[in-house]
Amino acid sequence: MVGSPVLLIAIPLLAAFLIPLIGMIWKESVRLIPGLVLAFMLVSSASMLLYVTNNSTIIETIAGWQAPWGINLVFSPLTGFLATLMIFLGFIVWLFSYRFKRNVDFEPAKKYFIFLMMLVAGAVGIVITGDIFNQFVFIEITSISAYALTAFYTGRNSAEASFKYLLMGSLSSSALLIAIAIIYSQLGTLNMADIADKMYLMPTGYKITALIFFFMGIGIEAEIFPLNGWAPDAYTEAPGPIGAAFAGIVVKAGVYAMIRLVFTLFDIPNSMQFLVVIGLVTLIVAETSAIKQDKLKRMLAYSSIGQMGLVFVAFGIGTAEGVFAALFLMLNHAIIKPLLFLSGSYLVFNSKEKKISEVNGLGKHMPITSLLFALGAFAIVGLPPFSGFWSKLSVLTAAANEGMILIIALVLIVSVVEIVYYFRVVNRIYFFEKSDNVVVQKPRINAMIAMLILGSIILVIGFDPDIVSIYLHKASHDLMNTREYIDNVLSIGQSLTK
Amino acid sequence: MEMIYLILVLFLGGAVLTWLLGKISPIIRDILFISSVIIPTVLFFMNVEVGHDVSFQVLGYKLSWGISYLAYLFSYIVLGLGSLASVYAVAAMKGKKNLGFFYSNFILSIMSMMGILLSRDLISFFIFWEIMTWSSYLMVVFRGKDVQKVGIKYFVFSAIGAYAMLMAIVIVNSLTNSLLISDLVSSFGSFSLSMKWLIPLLLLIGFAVKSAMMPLHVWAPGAYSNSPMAFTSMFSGALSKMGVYGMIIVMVSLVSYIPNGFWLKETIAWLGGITAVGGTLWAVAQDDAKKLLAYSSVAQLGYIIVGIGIGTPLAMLSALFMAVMHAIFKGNLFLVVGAIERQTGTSNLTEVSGLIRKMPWTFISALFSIIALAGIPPLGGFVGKWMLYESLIGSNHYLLVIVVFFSSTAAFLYSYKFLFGFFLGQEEKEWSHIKEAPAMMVVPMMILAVATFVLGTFPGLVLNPIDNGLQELGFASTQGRYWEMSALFNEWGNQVMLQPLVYAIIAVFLFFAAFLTIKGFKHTRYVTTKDISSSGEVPKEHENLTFSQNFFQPFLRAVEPFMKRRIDTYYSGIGNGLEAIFDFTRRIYTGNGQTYALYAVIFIVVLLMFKNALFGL
Amino acid sequence: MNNELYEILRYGILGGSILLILIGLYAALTKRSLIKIIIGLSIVDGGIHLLLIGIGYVKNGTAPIFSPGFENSTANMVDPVPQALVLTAIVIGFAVTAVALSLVIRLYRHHNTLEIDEIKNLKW
Amino acid sequence: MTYIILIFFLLVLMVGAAIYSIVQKDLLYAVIATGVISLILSAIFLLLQAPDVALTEAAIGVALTTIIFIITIRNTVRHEDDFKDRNDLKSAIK
Amino acid sequence: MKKLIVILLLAVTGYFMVISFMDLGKDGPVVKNGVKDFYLDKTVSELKVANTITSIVVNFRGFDTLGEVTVLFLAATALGGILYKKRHHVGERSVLFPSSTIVKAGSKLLFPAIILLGVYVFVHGHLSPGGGFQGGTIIATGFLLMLLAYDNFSVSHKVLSYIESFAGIFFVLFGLSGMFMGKTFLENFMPVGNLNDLFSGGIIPIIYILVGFKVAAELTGLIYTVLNEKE
Repeated sequence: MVGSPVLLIAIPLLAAFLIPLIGMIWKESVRLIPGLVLAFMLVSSASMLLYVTNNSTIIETIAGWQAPWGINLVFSPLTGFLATLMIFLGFIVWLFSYRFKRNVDFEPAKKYFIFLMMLVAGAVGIVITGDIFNQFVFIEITSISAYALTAFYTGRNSAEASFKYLLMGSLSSSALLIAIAIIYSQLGTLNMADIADKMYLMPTGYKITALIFFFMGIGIEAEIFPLNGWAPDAYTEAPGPIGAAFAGIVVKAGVYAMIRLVFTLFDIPNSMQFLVVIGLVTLIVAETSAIKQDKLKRMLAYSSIGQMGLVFVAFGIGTAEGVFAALFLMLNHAIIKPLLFLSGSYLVFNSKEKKISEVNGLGKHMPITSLLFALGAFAIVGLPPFSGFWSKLSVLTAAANEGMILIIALVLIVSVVEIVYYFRVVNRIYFFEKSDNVVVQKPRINAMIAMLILGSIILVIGFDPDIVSIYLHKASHDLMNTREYIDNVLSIGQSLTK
Repeated sequence: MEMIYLILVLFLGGAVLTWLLGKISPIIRDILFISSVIIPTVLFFMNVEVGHDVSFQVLGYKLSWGISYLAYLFSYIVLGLGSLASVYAVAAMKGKKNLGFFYSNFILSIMSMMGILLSRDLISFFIFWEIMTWSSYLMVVFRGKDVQKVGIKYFVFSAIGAYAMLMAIVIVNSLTNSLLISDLVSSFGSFSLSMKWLIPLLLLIGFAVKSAMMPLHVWAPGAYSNSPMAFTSMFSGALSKMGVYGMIIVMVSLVSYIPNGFWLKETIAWLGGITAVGGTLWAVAQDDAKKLLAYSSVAQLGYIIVGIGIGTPLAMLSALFMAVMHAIFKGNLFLVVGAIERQTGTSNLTEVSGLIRKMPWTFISALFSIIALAGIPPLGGFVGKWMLYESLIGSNHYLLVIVVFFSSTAAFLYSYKFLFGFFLGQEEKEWSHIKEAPAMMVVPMMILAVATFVLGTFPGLVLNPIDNGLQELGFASTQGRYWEMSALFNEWGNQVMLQPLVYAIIAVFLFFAAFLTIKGFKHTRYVTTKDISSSGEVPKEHENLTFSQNFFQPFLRAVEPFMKRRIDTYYSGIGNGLEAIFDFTRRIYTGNGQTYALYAVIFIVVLLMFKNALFGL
Repeated sequence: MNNELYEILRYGILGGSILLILIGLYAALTKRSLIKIIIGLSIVDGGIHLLLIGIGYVKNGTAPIFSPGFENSTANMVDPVPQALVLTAIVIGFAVTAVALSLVIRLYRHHNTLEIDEIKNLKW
Repeated sequence: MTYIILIFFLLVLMVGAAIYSIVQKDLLYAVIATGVISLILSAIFLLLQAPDVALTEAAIGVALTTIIFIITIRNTVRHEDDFKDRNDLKSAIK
Repeated sequence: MKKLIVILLLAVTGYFMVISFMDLGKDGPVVKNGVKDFYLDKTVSELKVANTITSIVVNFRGFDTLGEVTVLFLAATALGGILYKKRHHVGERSVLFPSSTIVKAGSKLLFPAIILLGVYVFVHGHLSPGGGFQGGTIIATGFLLMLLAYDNFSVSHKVLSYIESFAGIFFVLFGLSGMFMGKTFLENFMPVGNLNDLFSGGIIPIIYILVGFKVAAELTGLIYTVLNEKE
């Protein structure tokens, strides 16, 4: 064994409890320790990912009880891939936000970094846990961190955004609890593999009711259409790096939870069509809402929601190819959207309203940041030779192979809308005159490094997509083979007899 | 390393280095720029041979690069015009800001066009197509003028076209499980009827946008006139030919195999005809030389599309010949306008006049290009047009002949206006300090001017490669060369030259030129526009009395009813309407947290009802 | 307790929990005061906790605690798992409520009102 | 039998308290009614053989949640319909 | 209007919920021997813990509990962050309402008893109803009572934070030490003793006591933060 998945959760928790203590003695530690923890997690998770890609899935039991009885952590190619991605982004966001704003007091800074770390840990927990109630607990950890981070600035609107998020989050946790109650009352178990194993025993009515409540509960985290009203507000009002973390980490965890339900837990074929429909509606509504935005981060938020819609469409195709495409899309979105948020947050750094019109002409004054923003915009609308193109191509190929021509057409039409609003911003950055009252903020060196890392990944994947495709193929294989997942988890203990 | 890789890498590396190292000093930048265009060009013509393909895999898609005869023909246009325009650009753009960015984009667009020509599969074709689109987009917005309108319009239309192509590509992939163009062509016959229509149509939309076919041409005038002229010559000359290139492949290799596909061909031909007429009329109405040339490009591309649409070997021959010629003379004309704009600061025909004595070399190259454009022998434009008429009549498209003939006659109007407006007429005082453009600009223009003459005189130089390309596409040659079928070569010329005709015309031409020059020197009295005193009204200082003012007013009044309905306004109507709708949809997000919660409850109720409907309780 | 009585009891508990959930939702969806909305959400939470406990209940059940001498009498014990889940859920619910109320205090500080219809600076 | 009647009585009481708490305009009373709901819930949990949960619900639901609500009300407004005026809880309780 | 729509929607929801939930758990789960029987069995036979809920909360589903105390910790931290103001009036706490002498005296009398009850509850968590959460909340209510009764009663934030952090750290460390002893995270590595002894159940009572401390400290701190919020 190369590492232990439980450390991915335990170490950040330990650090979270430790930081207030050490912070009393050495103030800088509150900023440094989360970074060290995230770096440790990154190394550990990456090495485990390499291991599971070539060998078998790592399954870790907790408290010594085997699969259906105790909680277990599953580090498979799929979960490992997503966990590594999230931790990587967490690290990038940490690197970026290290001393992001200089005049922040000690207490808020401490809290910011604790919450950031717990956000990552919670999201990783959502992904690698093998137990639905445990997943619920991790969703709550992530959500509370997210509420707190959204309300981080003491401005007028951040509390409002956070409150909306919390309102929806409470509904989400209620729905999840109801769903868990139904599942438990019928199957007497909470382990995902065990549930999947016995799902055929459950009466159809209960099964679908439970799925519907799950959809609502997790849909709020995954930002599907009627449930995503909180998202633009939270993205807009949270500090810039946190918008990146939401787009790259929190949503991805929600999407994972959703697909785990649809692909593994429940054996309802119609849920695939549901994913396609809901994904398309999300995509269309969000992208069309984005076009008239006058705030930069809000526009990015809508775009992010739209991309999640596309991810759901890709998952809804239901073939291994579709899953591959969806995961590729998630990967690319998790790299590109944070880059946009991070560079965007420097573009509107000193502005109060964060309006798009305030980025006019900044291309000359902050060349690298602007260039990275433009790179992100080019990549996210799917222009070759950047990474976004390959994922869009795989989605379309997968859809075409299933004969979903109408869906391809819709997705492409929406892409044109996307092009319009992204290019309007890029044009503003480069070809407009800067207004005099905009104060330019040079990025700090660590922020620059963080953005450059993301930018170079876009280029590398763009020129050679095959360096990630092996992980994606393994992961999609992992998601498609429900039986293998069940056997992997349950084989270490004996399955409960029926 | 494979030569093809090396060429593309050299282009790409050149683009990056020009940008990065260009910040050090302008000289390094200029040298890097020119050498990274010229060196791969030389390497290409020395080393790349037709029929040698390389292939590799990306993400499970098999990609293949190599060059065909047809593509080789187009690579003459791209690399030839590219090299000349790059030399021109160094002189023309001197002293402008952000030149590193401009140059690297220039190289990128040349690279992408070469990539398109080198692609033997649809994915890499699309990739290079998109790179071409965004690099040319960056050129359109380079001067920062009207970027939100013109630039976005260009990109949106390009994206619509590109996405139509992409859709066709993924459908092809799902049907044939391969992306090689050769596989598409070979298995096209086995597709279902709907797919046989859908795939060529989608591909044609993509190509039609780039080749500015009506009704997808609306981006072209703005985009052509907004980018720096050194690039516009590439844009109009070479970049739009990529659409033509794709269109030829689709029309010949795919559309021919559609049952009842001739309807599509007819439609395309007629759309081409309408494009030609519309472009010409609009060009006549323009006062800005850039806009005039832009509309003229649209019109000329219309002729080419007519030829492609007719689809007989002779028509194809004429279309390809016109494509080459158009690249040369239109590329040159844009360079001329660039030179004039650089020297005088304006490109408006009503403001500048009488430059013939100030910029004689520019005038001569403009004259050659205009003559070629108007289709007067012995310059190149004539051969293409002749063959077009011949093929139209040969395939019984008499109505289309009339349309094309009308438009090419009307083309005289704007040709004349262009030449007259800039070079002839009175010399204004304010232009008295104007000097000839620097040699680095004049030489490329003169080379192109000579090229129009050479190709007009020796059309075989181009017709032979064209013939190779056509044979490769499947027009199996039975009796030697196709172009020998043309009366032009049967009756009056041998196989390479149009000797007697040509010599006669050259003699007449030279004689008249000499005569006019000598006569002109003797009797000319130089006056300015303000130097008139008819009916006792002395014109005011700022009154614009240039001849080019309201040049063809009677004619325009006659055709006004046709020109009133601009397609552009429909498109902007659609755009504005959509934005209004989108503005409405975002009101779903009311901002009230409670409403969002209500949505969640509605969501669950709807799903529960669905569940009841689908599965029972 | 015989079977009919047990049925009635179960229906009562489930019905009560559903009523509680609906009442809470009604408050959360219609009341304009932020505090009322949060009250509604905590009532919903209570209903769900009752639902979970109700699911775990068995006829004539005893608490899942072994007293000395009765170590082997697991037959009639109520299901301990939902109880453990509810234990967790209560604490989490409290945590969320506390965060929500602190947000209410902050909103009041900025907006000087608790009306949810007026707190929509962020929209569209 | 008494057991069931007791539970039903508590359930009815609980639903009544819930309705009261959402109808009542005075937020203080509404909050206290919420506390009452928790108290009754805790009793029902006890009757349903869940002593641990009952204990937790009693401590958290009745005491802590209620007090946090009351503090919030004191910091904001007391009446549901008057959104603007800051009331004075001290004088109300006296 | 809005109310009508909501009532209609809720009526539909209620209808569906009634028809879907009414038979929930009617005949028990479709799967007869779920995890519950295993838990009931192993609690006595292997863990030697009398209270099954304790064994589930601390051992079988101990990871949930770790997450749960984290949620509380985060909520307490978040509260401080959300209500954070630059200038703090330390030691100046607003009075909820002035309390009479009877209340003050009664509180003083009750306080030790409540604390004692709380400690009892979480120390005997593995034997009788109750445990860390319950005991912790009871202790917090005791502090709450004192805070309400006495204007000048104050709790040191530092001490609370020490307790909180150390309890959390030891919780995780206990879990990890299971791993270092060649077992799994949070697995029992101590002798289990006899059923119904105070010292039984291996690490379960220890962890539950830690949870008790942590919950008590967090809840007290949380209340204290909110109480300190000046109008």
